[in-house]
Amino acid sequence: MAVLTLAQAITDALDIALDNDERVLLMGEDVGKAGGVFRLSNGLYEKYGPDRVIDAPVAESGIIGTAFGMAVAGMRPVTEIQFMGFSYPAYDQIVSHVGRIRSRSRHRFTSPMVIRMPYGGGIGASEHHSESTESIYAHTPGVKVVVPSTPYDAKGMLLQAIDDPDPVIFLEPIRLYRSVKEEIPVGAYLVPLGLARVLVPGDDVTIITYGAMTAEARKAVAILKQEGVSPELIDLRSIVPFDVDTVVESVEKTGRAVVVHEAHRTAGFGAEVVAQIQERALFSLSAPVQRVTGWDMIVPLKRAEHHYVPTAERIVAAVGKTLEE
Amino acid sequence: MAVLTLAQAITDALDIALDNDERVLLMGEDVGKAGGVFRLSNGLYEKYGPDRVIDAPVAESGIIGTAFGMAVAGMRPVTEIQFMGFSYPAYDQIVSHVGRIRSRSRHRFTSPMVIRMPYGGGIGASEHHSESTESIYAHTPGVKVVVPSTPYDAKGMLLQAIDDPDPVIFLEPIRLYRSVKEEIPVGAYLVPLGLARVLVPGDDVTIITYGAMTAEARKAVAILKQEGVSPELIDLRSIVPFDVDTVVESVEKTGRAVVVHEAHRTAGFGAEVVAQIQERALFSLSAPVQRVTGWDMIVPLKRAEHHYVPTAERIVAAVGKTLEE
Amino acid sequence: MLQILTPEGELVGDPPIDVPMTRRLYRAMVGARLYDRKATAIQKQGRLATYAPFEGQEAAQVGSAAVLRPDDWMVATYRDAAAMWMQGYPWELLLAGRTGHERGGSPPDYVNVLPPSITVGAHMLHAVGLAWAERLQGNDRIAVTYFGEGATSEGDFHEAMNFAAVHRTGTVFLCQNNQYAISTGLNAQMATDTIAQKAGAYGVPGVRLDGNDLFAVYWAMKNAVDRARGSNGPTLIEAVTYRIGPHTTSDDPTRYRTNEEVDDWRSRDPLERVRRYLELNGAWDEEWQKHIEGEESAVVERAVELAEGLNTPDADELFDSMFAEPTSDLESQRRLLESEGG
Amino acid sequence: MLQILTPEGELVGDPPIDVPMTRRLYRAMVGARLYDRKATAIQKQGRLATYAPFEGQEAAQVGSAAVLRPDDWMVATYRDAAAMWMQGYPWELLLAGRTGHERGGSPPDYVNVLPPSITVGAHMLHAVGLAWAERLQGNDRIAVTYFGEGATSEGDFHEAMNFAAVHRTGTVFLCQNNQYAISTGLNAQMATDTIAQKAGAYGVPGVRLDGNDLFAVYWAMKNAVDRARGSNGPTLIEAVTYRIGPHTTSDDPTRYRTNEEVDDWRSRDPLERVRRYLELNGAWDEEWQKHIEGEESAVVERAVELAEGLNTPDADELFDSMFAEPTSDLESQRRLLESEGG
Ligand SMILES: Cc1ncc(C[n+]2csc(CCOP(=O)(O)OP(=O)(O)O)c2C)c(N)n1
Ligand SMILES: Cc1ncc(C[n+]2csc(CCOP(=O)(O)OP(=O)(O)O)c2C)c(N)n1
Ligand SMILES: [Mg+2]
Ligand SMILES: [Mg+2]
Repeated sequence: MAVLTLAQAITDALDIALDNDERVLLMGEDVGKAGGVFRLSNGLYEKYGPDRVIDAPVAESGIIGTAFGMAVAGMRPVTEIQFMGFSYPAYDQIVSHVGRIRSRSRHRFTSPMVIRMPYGGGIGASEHHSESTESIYAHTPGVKVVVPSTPYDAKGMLLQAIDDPDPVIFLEPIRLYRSVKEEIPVGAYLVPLGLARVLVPGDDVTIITYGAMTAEARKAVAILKQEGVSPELIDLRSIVPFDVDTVVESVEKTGRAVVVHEAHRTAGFGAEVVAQIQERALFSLSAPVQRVTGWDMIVPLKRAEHHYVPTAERIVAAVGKTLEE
Repeated sequence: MAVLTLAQAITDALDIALDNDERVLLMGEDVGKAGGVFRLSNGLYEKYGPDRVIDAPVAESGIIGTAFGMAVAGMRPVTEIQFMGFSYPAYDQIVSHVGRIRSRSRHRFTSPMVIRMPYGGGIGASEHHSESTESIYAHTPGVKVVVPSTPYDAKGMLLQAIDDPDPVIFLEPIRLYRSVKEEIPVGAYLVPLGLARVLVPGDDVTIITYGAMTAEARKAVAILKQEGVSPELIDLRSIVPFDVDTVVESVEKTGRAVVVHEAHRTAGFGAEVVAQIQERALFSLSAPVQRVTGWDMIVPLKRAEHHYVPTAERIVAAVGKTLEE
Repeated sequence: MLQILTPEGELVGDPPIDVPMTRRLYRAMVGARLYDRKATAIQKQGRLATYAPFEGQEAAQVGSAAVLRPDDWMVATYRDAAAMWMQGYPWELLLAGRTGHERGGSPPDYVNVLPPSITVGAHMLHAVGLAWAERLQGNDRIAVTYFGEGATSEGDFHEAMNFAAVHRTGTVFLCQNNQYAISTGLNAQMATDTIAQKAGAYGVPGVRLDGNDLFAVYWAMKNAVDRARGSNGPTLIEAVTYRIGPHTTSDDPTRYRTNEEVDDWRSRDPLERVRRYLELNGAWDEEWQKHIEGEESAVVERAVELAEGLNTPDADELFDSMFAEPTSDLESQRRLLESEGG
Repeated sequence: MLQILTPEGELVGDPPIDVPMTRRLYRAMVGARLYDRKATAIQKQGRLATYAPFEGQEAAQVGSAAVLRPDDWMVATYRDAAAMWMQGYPWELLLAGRTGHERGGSPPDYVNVLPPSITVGAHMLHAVGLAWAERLQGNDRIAVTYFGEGATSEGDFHEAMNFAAVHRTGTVFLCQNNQYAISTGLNAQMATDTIAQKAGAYGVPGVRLDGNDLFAVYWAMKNAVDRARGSNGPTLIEAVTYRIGPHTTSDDPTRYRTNEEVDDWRSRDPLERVRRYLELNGAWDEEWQKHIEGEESAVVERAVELAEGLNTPDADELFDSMFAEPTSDLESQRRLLESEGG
């Protein structure tokens, strides 16, 4: 066991994957010599060489399109998009090719590849550096979309994503890279994709979130407990596939739910969660499910970002609304 | 008054806009000499010349990015993306620039432009030609997203979109281009964006849809009426902004709702509609809101498309479920 | 512009292949044309969705594909059926796709040809990745990508050329400059005189040649493939040709080009010049022509039968095709479809 | 590679501007460097978010922007503060953006400079549209876009060059080849020796010059701007230069380049060579240097004050900034935020 941050856990997973499987390679802008803008591939270029840790030209479509070809020909590329906000030039490759080839070729060709993207706000970054648009990827057939929130999950899920026979978009909460630490096993282990996890068990209300917002939700849980409320906190970990069973089971118990994400509100993944809760558990609901989200606006820059990114206070207020009824 | 198809109504609107406002121009692949792959700009190249009806190179990012610059400098470009499935190479321009410039420059620069996209399936088209991914645009701050379903609305909404001080994504249901006809006024008139319309009033269940699916929904309404059910049918016409008031008013009356779209299910706009219904009218609901949607799969080609695109039968079945409770 | 065989069937350079091989490729071009015309005909009868004919481009496709090794990769477009067929993609699967059947996207296991790309541009990057991966795995398989001159306007062309150049991938970029992208002519597409010169922006060799000349195509492709297989990096080939038919069966080319122009190009027909050459060399007669047309026609007819005979996919095939194992999301959607009687 | 003024301050060609004008531009470069160092310094104190310094690139930016008419359009990047300032974008707004304030994106009405582009590549297309629209409106305003050599790898560079070439828009593409895209050097970015040669892929003139030479930059830019204003189409300029500092204040350049390399480029400093030239011409002395440094410093100090003094935007400013009129969606979200006590 070793105590690692979420960032270190990812580095560890990359290292293990490169070591264990010759088909694995990393490609992205500045992932090589510089070790990635977040230093997540630190040391790997030196260890595995420029054929396996590839500093790509500044061309996201090029990175994903080329990696796609590599995956079809038998490699297991792990690509890094520097920030989620720079994934859009590659969007066409993801929608039109990465997510499609298995279906359009009826399993004859496949593209097992991982697309890593640091995502999310709350750190006062520059424009385009705080995006959380996972729902556009959730709406893209043929790709899985996962978001770890702990070092343990980050490592195990990344190794699982690399092993997955299908493409996986692997979102990394920037805000948690170095703010969470835990003891995790040395060496390879897998965490299955597609299963939510109950982080905090409780009885009165279900708080459903994922990624960086687990941190705010945990704070909200602490406040609520002090107020005598017993919330159950669920970390989805994966939005595609979406583990609706775990969510519904909880809501059937609590009768109340709040979904939290920092993504824009309209057509954000929270809407999907709400829609499925009401499809499966309408008559268990004692109050409307609340969504605590970012707004339909450009993520504000540092000085005004606090108006946008959900806070523990806003979560507590939303829980309050569900308890009013 | 003149009897026009939806396609002709769009041509008429383009002609009027070009005629009335020198700032208006059309740009897209094959919109000039060929008059567009659907012939919607037929005759306009001859009438307004190559400076105002522009055959662009095959480069969607180029079209949107250039038009964006034109809009900032005072023009009113109306761009055509040949099919929605080819809009993705331009996605970055739309998310990162078109929808952002007003906010990031605090109103100093704006990009009033229209992005027309034929969309949707049901006509047995080639791969990528049947896409209905409006929810990714609905999730994009700073752009409006509208979808007419009648010739009258198509003309009035397109003229309104061209007049709008902000960018508008104008989705055109391919399936309805020539299958619907109605008498509409000659000359300019405007239909405001952002207002839903009750197509059929009723009492028992609310069917909410937009675009091409209004046709299937109308068929479902006819079947249901024969069965003695009185459905209310709402055409959203605009998904951003979303006229939740009209929807909620109806659901409060009927207590039951079915949302229909041909887009993929997960994180489709239907989820947003359901989420907002339950936020505003949970206690009016006698049954879970049902979604009748396309699936999380590549839109199948001609021979299997019927398994994907919602049909009147599936809508009727979903209404049946809401009535069971 | 490189030419070896004139429209009159006369040599103005050394033929890169011998007469028996020329006969084989001539026969392939005849077969391809028969396929193309048959597909156009049955589309008119409503038996195919839109079809994109390649008539006039047979030399560019057959002559280039003939250079490949059977296990080389090919990533081509909706208009490249002849090239794909040369590389082992059966006519029936190419047709199946056009009838609206996904099984058309699934060539036999030993055929390293991706299903035809419908999106313009994006697929060129795939050929870069394919060739790169082969080299990383110690194989000398190369990858060729086919595309039109219109596709060079897409950003992905640029990114593909650049990635290939920087990493010296064994990729051949074969552009069929057939003068039009749907209705859009060269002047509205680009401001250069040639496509080949675009290679200079990447430090890649560019070659421009008469794309209706089987020998010129073969010769240039051979050099490019050898370069690629020898790990010497990519080449851009511009095969100057013409699409005799409409863009697709939904297109009306009279809106943007004249009959004279079409006739002029017809006189440069890629099949006819090889026929004349063979005839001049005593390697063609009418009887043989009838014989090969008969045999190739039969192959095409059989392909039509096979394509049309495919079972319509059921819903399960669709749900099962998305991932190695359907996700829980898809499983619940499958159940929902059943419950809706769909 | 075009050069007019050597690093030693000696002329090897005709200076395109006279001594008084050279003094003005020298002073601007001094001001820009003071700004750049100040911004770097206050970023270290946590008063700015990350900052992308441009030290070493002053001649490329100041020399090119100096050619523009005040109403010309400029579309530049996070590293082009000096160019933007030359075109009228106040230091305080450039800084405001870096403090994390959107009002930094809103230059005065008469300044036709878009807020700095953070995305790499996309903005070049905007400069094509801007120039094109001006011509359509009968104006002779042109548009210049600034970008790095890394940005040429993006597909949008290609699409922008092509659109500009086909429609002969009055766009000047000014590439500062500063050798690195973050940590990525030229060899990993492209396989060509120059950026300028990429122009040939579009039928556009390309010029390569010593970007640390104010005169060479001015001269080439003047030709390009004249061409653009005369409706003769776009030009690609490659200004070969070097980023002396880190990519941004979060970068550690020792990971990918040597100190020797940096020192070598320092010896080709763009300011020093103009200073020597002026001195050789009796147009520089220490006193004047102190004087201009004093005045320019004061301007920068005042800009810092103004930027830091801006009120933090309230939530209403955010909701009100998205559309001309907030949509019903945004209005209900505004109410929701209030109800959540946010
Ligand atoms: C990304 C994308 N944009 C637009 C289209 C629509 N489209 C299909 S073919 C075509 C023209 C392509 O021309 P070219 O590359 O010259 O190939 P050709 O059809 O002449 O063989 C266009 C614009 C598409 N399929 N994909
Ligand atoms: C589309 C996009 N991809 C990636 C990034 C991250 N990024 C910021 S600057 C940069 C390097 C750009 O290099 P260059 O164009 O040479 O400009 P320079 O920074 O050297 O001035 C990268 C990759 C970005 N901002 N936008
Ligand atoms: Mg073509
Ligand atoms: Mg650079």
